[in-house]
Amino acid sequence: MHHHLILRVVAKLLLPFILLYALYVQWHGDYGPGGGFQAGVIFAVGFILYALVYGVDALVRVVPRGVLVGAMAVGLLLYAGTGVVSLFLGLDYLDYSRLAHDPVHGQEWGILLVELGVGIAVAAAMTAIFVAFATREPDIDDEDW
Amino acid sequence: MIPQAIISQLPILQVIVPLIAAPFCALLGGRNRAWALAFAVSLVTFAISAMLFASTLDGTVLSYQLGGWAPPIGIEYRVDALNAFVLLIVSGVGALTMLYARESVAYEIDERHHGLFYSAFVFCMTGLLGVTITGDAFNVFVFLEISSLSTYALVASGAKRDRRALTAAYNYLIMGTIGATFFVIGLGLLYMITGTLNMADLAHKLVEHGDSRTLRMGFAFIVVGFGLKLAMFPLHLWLPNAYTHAPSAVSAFVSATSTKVAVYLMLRFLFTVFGFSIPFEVDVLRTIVLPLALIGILAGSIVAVFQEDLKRLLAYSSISQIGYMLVGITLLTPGGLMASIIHLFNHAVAKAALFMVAGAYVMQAGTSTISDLRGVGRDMPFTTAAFVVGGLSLVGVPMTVGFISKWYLVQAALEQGWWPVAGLIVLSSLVAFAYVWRFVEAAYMYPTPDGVIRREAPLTMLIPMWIFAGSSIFFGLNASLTSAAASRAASGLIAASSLIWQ
Amino acid sequence: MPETLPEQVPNQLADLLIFIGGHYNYWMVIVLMMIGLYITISRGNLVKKIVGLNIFQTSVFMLYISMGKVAGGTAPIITGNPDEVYSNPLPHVLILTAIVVGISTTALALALVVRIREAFGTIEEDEILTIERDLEFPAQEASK
Amino acid sequence: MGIILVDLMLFGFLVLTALAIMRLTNLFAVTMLAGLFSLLAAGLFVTMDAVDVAFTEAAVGAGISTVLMLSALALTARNEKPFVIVSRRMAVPLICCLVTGAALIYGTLDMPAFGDPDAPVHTHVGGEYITRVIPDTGVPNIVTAVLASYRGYDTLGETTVIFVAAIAVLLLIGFPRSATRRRDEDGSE
Amino acid sequence: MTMMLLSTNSALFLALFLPLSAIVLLGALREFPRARDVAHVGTAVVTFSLVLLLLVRFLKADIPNVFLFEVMPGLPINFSIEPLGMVFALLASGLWIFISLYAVGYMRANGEEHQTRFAMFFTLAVAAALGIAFSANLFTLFIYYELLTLSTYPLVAHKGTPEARRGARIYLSILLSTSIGFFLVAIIWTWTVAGTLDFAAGGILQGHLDPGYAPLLLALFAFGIGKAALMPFHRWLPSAMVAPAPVSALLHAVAVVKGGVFTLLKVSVYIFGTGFLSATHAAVWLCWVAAISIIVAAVIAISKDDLKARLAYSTISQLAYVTLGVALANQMGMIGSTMQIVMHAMAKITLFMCAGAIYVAAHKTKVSEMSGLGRQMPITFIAFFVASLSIVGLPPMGGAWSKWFLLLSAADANQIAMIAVLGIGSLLSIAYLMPIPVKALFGAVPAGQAPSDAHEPPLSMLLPICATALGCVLLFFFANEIYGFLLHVPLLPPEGGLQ
Repeated sequence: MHHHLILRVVAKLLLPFILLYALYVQWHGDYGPGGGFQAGVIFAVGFILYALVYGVDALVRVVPRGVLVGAMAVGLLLYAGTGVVSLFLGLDYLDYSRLAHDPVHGQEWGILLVELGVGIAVAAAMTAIFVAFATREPDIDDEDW
Repeated sequence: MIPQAIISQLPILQVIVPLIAAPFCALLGGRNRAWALAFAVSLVTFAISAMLFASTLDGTVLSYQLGGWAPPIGIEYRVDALNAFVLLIVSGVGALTMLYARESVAYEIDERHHGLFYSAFVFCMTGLLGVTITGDAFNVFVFLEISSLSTYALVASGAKRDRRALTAAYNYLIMGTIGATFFVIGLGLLYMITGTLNMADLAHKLVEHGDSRTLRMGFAFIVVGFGLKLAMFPLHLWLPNAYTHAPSAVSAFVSATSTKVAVYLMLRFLFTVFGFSIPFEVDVLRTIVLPLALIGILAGSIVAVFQEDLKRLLAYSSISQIGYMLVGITLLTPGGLMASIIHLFNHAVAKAALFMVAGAYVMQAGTSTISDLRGVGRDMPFTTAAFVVGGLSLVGVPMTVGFISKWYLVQAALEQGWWPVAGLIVLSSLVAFAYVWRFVEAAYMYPTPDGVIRREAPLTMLIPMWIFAGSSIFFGLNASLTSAAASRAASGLIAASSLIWQ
Repeated sequence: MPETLPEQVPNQLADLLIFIGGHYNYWMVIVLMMIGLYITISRGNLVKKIVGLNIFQTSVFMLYISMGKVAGGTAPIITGNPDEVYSNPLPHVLILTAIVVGISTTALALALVVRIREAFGTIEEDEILTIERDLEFPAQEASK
Repeated sequence: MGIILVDLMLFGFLVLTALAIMRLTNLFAVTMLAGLFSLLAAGLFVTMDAVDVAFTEAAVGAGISTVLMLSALALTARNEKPFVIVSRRMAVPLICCLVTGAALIYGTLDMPAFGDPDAPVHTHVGGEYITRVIPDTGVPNIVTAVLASYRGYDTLGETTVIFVAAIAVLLLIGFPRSATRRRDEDGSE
Repeated sequence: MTMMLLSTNSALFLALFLPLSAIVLLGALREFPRARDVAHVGTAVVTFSLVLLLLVRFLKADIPNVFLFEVMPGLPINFSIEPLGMVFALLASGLWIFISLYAVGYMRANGEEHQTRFAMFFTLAVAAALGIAFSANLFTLFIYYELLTLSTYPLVAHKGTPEARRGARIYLSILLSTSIGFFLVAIIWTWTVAGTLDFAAGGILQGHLDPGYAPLLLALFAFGIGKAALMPFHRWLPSAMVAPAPVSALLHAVAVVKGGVFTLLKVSVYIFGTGFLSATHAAVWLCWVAAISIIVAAVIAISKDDLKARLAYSTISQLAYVTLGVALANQMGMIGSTMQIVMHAMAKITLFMCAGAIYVAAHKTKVSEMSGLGRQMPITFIAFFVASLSIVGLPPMGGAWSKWFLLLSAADANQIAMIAVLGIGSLLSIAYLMPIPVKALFGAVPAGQAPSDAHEPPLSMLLPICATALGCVLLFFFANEIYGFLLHVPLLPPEGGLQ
């Protein structure tokens, strides 16, 4: 993988923009197309691009498997936990009305939080799935290819 | 004793407790930690469903609005006698198989996989509970997929023992996904003509809508979709391999719960959602589902007689037992429905016990092939005795819960004057006896092969299997609780539909 | 009313055209669905089956999205213009969920295929079946 | 009319792509065409105002799904075995599909027309979301609001599904193959 | 005397559950064969005395009622006593004493394995028979009926050889398939039609069942109660001949076939009602089926050389007498049938114990090999002779009376053909039974066969044989008491209709 110089440079240049775009999609989901899921996928694509260019091992060094599983769990629990917070606020599950001083703002906050949860979970899960495939050694003869 | 605030939140806690615990199982890893958490959570879940069951037994219907949005805008959880009963079955089987899983999984799964395995296990339970409790048709799909995806993974993790688990899981995945997609198509058609996804609202709107070709096809697709999930003959092809090659604890759990939940969904949609407002529904049930169910009953039993592998034998028997439930449904009488619901319980309890026994053999004798298990009754007396009890319940011998359900079923068929159906049910019981007895005879009446040493299963496996076997007997002797629950559920279903039944 | 009779034929034709115009896109979707389903159940290659399943599911998504469309509507993002007609957002939400479920299924299926390839050395259904049959009846294998 | 033409063209391409996928045996090409299929579908979604869905379909179908497919192909095989025409293998699936398709077309006959603003879909729950989303939540993207709030529980389920998928994939292929096997391979080299 | 303090209900409860709890005791005494055997016989004695106590109370019109619990709404597990059940219970528990004593001797003399398992299931089988006797409704009876089937399976398959397994498999499959396939359907049908399954005087079906369906329902019962061994569902009985002799005695005399015909009797008296049966002529066809069974089974018996097989077919033939009595559907028929159950039980248990004794002492199973054997073991063969006479129906043996009442019944019912059948049946029974003891006692040892050194069996086997042989004679003299007792069987509904 060391001979694709242009690829490496371009990738390095693109990577921040991809991640930035992912963040934009994440936070702008309230106003335009996009949201946690799309952002998560784009974020994962960023990682995958990194892995394709620099090798999976490099990616695993940056985000080890344990971290990925942890991040997945954090994302999911952020979502589920928001609901639990509503329970403790005396409301039904996932009712965001009391997350802020008035119900409408509470909804906005709630949506933001759960979208963030989705984003983290999806980005981590997609990356984890990709890593699982990519680190599996091919058990395939060259003639097959 | 328990604050009212918690009581009113029970429906959501039922699902959310295992859902939140499952990721922690994945993080904990290591054998005992993940197991301990999973077991603890399953006990809590069982306690919750017991409370739900107790509070709905008198006919109360609990409604819970997720996100505080009133249905049909938001998603609703709706618990009545029927699904509280199913919840109780799912969580009860879940808790006991979790106890059983400790030794069995330690034997059948690599230790480094345990965290993920138990996580998937708890997710599977979460999905089934979520499907059962929800009152929103699309939410059914989402949670169905949670349970299905985790089931595929669980089945595939039997590959350590036999690589055929992989292909079994793959085929299950393909058929299961097609089934789920059919359901989505059917639901789409319903949505198109009603504009709602809430089951109660759907029922209401469908009555307003009247008959149409779109509705008919929506019905057909949903039935086929659930038919795939519940392994209705001839859509059962995924089942035998999946149950045979899955790890034992998974076989026990999945066989006892997932097809039952699919049967529940079938009931829910047939009665609550469609409610027999169009004659097409009755026609389909009577002319297509009933014959298929009858063929399934007989074919499943007969094929089971010729199986060499105990787990595969049990799997084919499941296909046949599912047929009984379907027959009970197609009778469209309170008696028939009651028979179906009791049989659902009976089969869950008996099959869980039987698959647990098979798993104990796999662990202690290293095989589930019948001919290799000769004389096992003397080496593992308690395990094998549990098999005898579960097997007799499957046959429907008196003093087992299987007898109760067959009694109601035959009675319901006779009330309708369906003599041939009653005859077939009885006949297939006899075939069931043949396959059960084939193993019992091998276990007791043949000498142990030379050089085979088998020890009795450990206590953590014996206890759950005997709780199931014991409840097979207990509820066979005293059917008042199950009868009451089933009759309450059946009358609820009939009342919700526009079936006119004298 | 005999006067109206001659006009009925063009009326029927117009109705038919309107009907076709209002339904053709369901039919196209159905054609796509069936191609997907056919690939899934007829092909023996395990990867191809998954692709077929994807096509099948994607076509179902189109069915849902078709329902949500309102003639002359725009994307369901509030613009502030009170006269704006929006397409129905609910099918979009459902399909977003369904897409995620779809990719999850695909990922799992592919992982299974990878394992199957490692365990059986092939991803063709008929070859796997042969191997499994030999496992089931070892005697026949010996006699071969 | 113009929109119908675009629609028809997209559908035409979609059908062609699907048929090509059916015919081709090179799995690499199949994967690429599957990506193309998703892109076309995304285009179709845009014409039907489903921008969020289109975005997702493009990202997932053409992006992640293709990457995963390619990674899987790297571990399995590049070509499909040529399709052998066996009547048994042909007939049953074909009949199944024809029956299913016919049933669906039968079902469409009573459907509300495409784009009909008076269809029940628009008059019942769907329409209600549009009117109350701003007062309820203040979020202009109705899809986001429905997704994360009104039907937020479905989305929790969706997140769980993807979590389960990741868990499942890790369970299946997340760990290196057994050490013994690797040792065998090392020994043979 | 402490027993007198028991309330009647407790006595009934104990009679039902003492044997069941004794099973646990027997299992616990696995390592102590002597104590186990004592416990086995002891249980039999205690149970019999409990039943006797119940008889005494019953004669004082003290009728117990034990209600356990309700399995399904309207279907309780419920026990009571009525004259027929009393007779059967006395029979089963009384003969159990002899057979348990005999079994101990037989199992030891033969060095059989798994003696504890044997004793446990043996006790279970008798407990089930008592349950059948005391059931207060058809549902309870059915449960015990199935329990009896299942509990005797390990006994039949006791030897564990391939042929024992095969025989036991046939035994089990026929009994279960008839009971589930027909009997259960008949019960559910009855329940659906009548709304109750309680045994009631005069029957419960009258007025509920369309008389046109009565023959069909009766057929379901008659063939469903496979233990009654009505042709063509008799195959299980010869198949069960692989079992050890005490088990055969249990099957033929104490519990199984007797349980079958007793059930049939009870169904005809308390479910259909004798009046309903005779008025609708629903049972006429059954007379002919029974007649065919009597003749055909007897003819087959003549052709069998294996002693136990011959006895088995003899049982089929003799029990068809009971069915015939049921089918004649009058009071004499009922009385004759019940007596036939008692008389046949006493005689058949003797015959089987003799067969077992011959096997233990001389290892002979073929009739043709027994010529002259009577000189080595005279007591056994004299007992055999006495019992044979009773089966044939010659005075001064008990069997004479049952045949007599059945003849009266056939005459009552104007079934002249049946009188002929009864006569032919008896003649045939002379042909298949009498040659055995006669040749053994007076015949020559066949040429080419080494004179055997056989001698009488051990005392624990010989004593029961003598006792039951004596019983055959005694029954002749006490028949009047039984007759008087059986007149109490209520055939008509009580005044004021059904309760």
